Amino acid sequence: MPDADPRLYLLAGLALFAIGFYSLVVQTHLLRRIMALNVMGSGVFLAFLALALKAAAPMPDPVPHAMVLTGIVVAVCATGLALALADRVQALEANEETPAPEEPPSAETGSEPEDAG
Amino acid sequence: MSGLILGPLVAAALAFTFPKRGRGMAWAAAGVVGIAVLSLIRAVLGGGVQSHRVSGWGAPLGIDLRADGLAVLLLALTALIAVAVTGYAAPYLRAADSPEARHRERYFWPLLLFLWTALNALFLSRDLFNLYVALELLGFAAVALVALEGKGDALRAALRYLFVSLSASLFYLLGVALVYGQCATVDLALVAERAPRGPALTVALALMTGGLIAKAALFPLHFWLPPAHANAPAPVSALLSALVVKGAFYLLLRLWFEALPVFHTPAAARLFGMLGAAAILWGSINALTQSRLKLLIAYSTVAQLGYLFLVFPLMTGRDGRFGAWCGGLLLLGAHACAKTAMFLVAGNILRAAGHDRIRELAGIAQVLPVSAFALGLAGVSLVGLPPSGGFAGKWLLLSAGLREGQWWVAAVILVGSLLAAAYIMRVMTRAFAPAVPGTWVRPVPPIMEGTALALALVAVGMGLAGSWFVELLWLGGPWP
Amino acid sequence: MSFLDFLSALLLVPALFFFVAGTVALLRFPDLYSRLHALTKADNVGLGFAVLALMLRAENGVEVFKLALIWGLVLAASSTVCFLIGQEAVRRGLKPWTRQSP
Amino acid sequence: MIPQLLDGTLVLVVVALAWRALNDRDLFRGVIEFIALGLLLAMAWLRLRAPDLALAEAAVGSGLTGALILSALVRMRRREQAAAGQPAGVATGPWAKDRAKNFSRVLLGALSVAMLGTLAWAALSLPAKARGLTAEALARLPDSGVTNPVTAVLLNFRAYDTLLEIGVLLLAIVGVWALRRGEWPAADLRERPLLLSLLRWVLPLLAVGAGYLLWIGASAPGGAFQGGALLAGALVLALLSGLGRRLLRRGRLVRTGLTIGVLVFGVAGAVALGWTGGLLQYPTGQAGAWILVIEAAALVSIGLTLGLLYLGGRPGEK
Repeated sequence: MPDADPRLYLLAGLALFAIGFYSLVVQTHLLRRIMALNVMGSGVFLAFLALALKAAAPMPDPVPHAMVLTGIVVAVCATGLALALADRVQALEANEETPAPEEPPSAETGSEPEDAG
Repeated sequence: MSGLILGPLVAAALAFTFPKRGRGMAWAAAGVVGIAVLSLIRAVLGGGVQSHRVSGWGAPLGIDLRADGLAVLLLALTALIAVAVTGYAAPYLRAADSPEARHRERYFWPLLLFLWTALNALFLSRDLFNLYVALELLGFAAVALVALEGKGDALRAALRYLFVSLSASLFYLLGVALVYGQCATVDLALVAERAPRGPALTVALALMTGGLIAKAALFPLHFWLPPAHANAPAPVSALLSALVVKGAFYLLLRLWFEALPVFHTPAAARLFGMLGAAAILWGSINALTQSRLKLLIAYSTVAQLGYLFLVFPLMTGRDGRFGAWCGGLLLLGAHACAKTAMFLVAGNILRAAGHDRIRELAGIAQVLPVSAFALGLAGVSLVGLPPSGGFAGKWLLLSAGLREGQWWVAAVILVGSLLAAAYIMRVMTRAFAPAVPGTWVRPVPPIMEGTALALALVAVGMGLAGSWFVELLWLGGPWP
Repeated sequence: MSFLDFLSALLLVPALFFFVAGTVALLRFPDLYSRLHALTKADNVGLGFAVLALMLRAENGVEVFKLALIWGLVLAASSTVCFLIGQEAVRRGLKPWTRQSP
Repeated sequence: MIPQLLDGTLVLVVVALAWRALNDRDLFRGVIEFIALGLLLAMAWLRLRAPDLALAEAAVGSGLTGALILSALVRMRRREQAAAGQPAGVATGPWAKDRAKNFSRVLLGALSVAMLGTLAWAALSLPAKARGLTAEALARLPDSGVTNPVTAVLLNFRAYDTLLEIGVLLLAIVGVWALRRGEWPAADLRERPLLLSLLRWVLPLLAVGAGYLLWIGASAPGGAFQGGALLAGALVLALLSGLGRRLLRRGRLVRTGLTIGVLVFGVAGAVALGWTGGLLQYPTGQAGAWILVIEAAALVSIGLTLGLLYLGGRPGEK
């Protein structure tokens, strides 16, 4: 199978970036916004790899490949951190609206059994 | 140079593995970094710009590190402030022996060390992609430190900060992709050699600049800064205002004056200047109307960041070039020290009074004389009274503006200084009012007052060391 | 085209048929249980044919082994997941569809 | 003709799915579409001749990220229901409070389209045949200690990036642990005999697979990240089924596992500095061995970090 046209994937990457940015600003649900950041990131990665394919003699440029691998790992770290933070914020807002909190705030920061180790 | 990265990074990992040794690890890292910075300063002053090829390959395939005057200055500033914060944070975090306090202390040290690693990596790297990784390291550490406060406002501010920081990084990264597509390298110096003016690099620079402006909180993308800086724990606020936003500004300097100087046109420079002027006015006016001390200080940061961007319009000509560069960076250093001192004082006041409402600050000068003195000295530098570093920096900017015939810069600096004097006086008049009995509850350990005073003294004394700055900044700067 | 290539292409026809059947069933079947049935049975048979077709084109024995391993893992995983989903559905009291139900 | 058709369809579906995933009224469906998007992106990476990334994307970008978001969704839904019928207020983010919605939507839509146009204009102006660094990388490949160019870039030419990246991974877990306590999925294996017998087979197989990916990464697609992702998958399975509980009670052991990547990488960098005078500059002829040691330590840390991210907080029983 012949190589893909890099420009097609380049444009798709830019489209993902724009869609992600729009949704990040417009959407209000925290999960949607976190997914939007991921889509923006995927757009950048598509652009990187499409550019790598342009230098495809005899093989695609490995340097952007390594960069994107780094980027994917950074993105999943960002997602994990953002989800933990979003979860705390949402728990806070849920508790503010109900008189009986689901878990007392002190439980969040209680001592841990692993402390002994 | 390597010790600057490996020292704090390994210390961060160890501080996480052995939570009870966190503070010790921070001091160990401070020792390693201190020695490394001092020897680097000696090497640069003696032998000029130092560079290092990581893994031995060299650009474009490998990553280069480079320490010129600017980088060394910021590394030294970072070390100074990080050491002060380390000294301050230990008693600050031990305020109460509650589970919350233990939890906070346990995670503070590794996060602080990660922040330090990221800043050092940022100041040393010459590689646009490597800088992206350093930026993410910096952003994550900063956000996690803000969230460490654990209260609702801090968590919301941290989340907003994270969203801004992550999307800004992605804008930056897309710019890097375009640069790579055009120049087949991400090394700053090689990009400068291979950069044709054209749509690709114009848009790439716009993307990277947009992202970095958001990270540097330049007006109008400053909206995330006041809540994040005001709600973080005091030592964290100090680090964020003094160093983290400056990291993004530093990268902007590298981009505009080293990698892609061909794009530094008068129009682009004027845009930066206008945004900077707007930031000064907007930030100062907002600082005047705040009711909480930490918010006032945070808005003052928005204003003070504006001054830094005045460097861009002043660098267009030949005459004022070096003066503007030195002025901007001297101001950066003085602001970093003064602002750290102010946030640390705010932390002391919070500790002693349990709040930081400006209206009810009467009597600080009696209860915390050292802190009040530090606040006053830091204010002197922020307003720009001689002989402070703030004065020297503003003076250099002003005279560069006059030499270049850009009178509006002089006007903006004067108005900004008057407004700064107004908001500082607002706090100081309350501070020196007679104390209301019963408002001051808890004592403050002397080291927490001492570190604030020491930094305020550095900020004021920086004006006297101006020639040393100028000598250092000349090395490897953007002039032929 | 060699005989093996031809045979391999021929095997792809039933593979495609079973995948399409499985997908159509997933979209058209009335309830969870019958959809599970379609997904785990038809698709696994389709995958089996595809794996066989690829085995004929493999360059060495190791590759044949890896392909077999893939099929085995997918079979094991999908039957376990099918069981877990079905169990959870039963626990929640989901009634299987019959001709009489509305 | 057929390849173009395939590429065109793939690209169109990717873009449409991205839009749907972020703007679907039903959030749950949006998350599922997001996961599907990740799988399609893995196919796109294959079409762009990046099998290393297809592996990483399928495991990390789609699989793990999807699992993270899905479990967060379940948690948030449960809380919304507990907050008794005020889902609208709960589901909003910090900026949502007072926004002139429609006007800003149109404005931002126009802005995004303009941005897309500008980006496309800039991107299409790039030279059609890029220089890239392929030639340089291939020329240095024999000295790099491995034969897979991507691994050579990651662990030799640009090893410093990877050192910082391992730092980012550790920082992420420190940040998450500082934020909240993780929630244990309530699973009882005794009621699910089939799952238990599957895990008995699959978990060791995944661990072996991770080692295999690490080993093969020197010469073919694979490496510490792909292997780590597989290990993380195994860990998530173990956590979901409750098997990982005993391991996670040993706090210091877990923390050591999380940090060993940074420690070994950092110490290797320092030792190399003393040996050759260059940070992370491996002694001549020994690069392959150094890379293998660093990758093995990184594999453990990556697997543990990514797997524990799934827990959403620090371990510790209530």
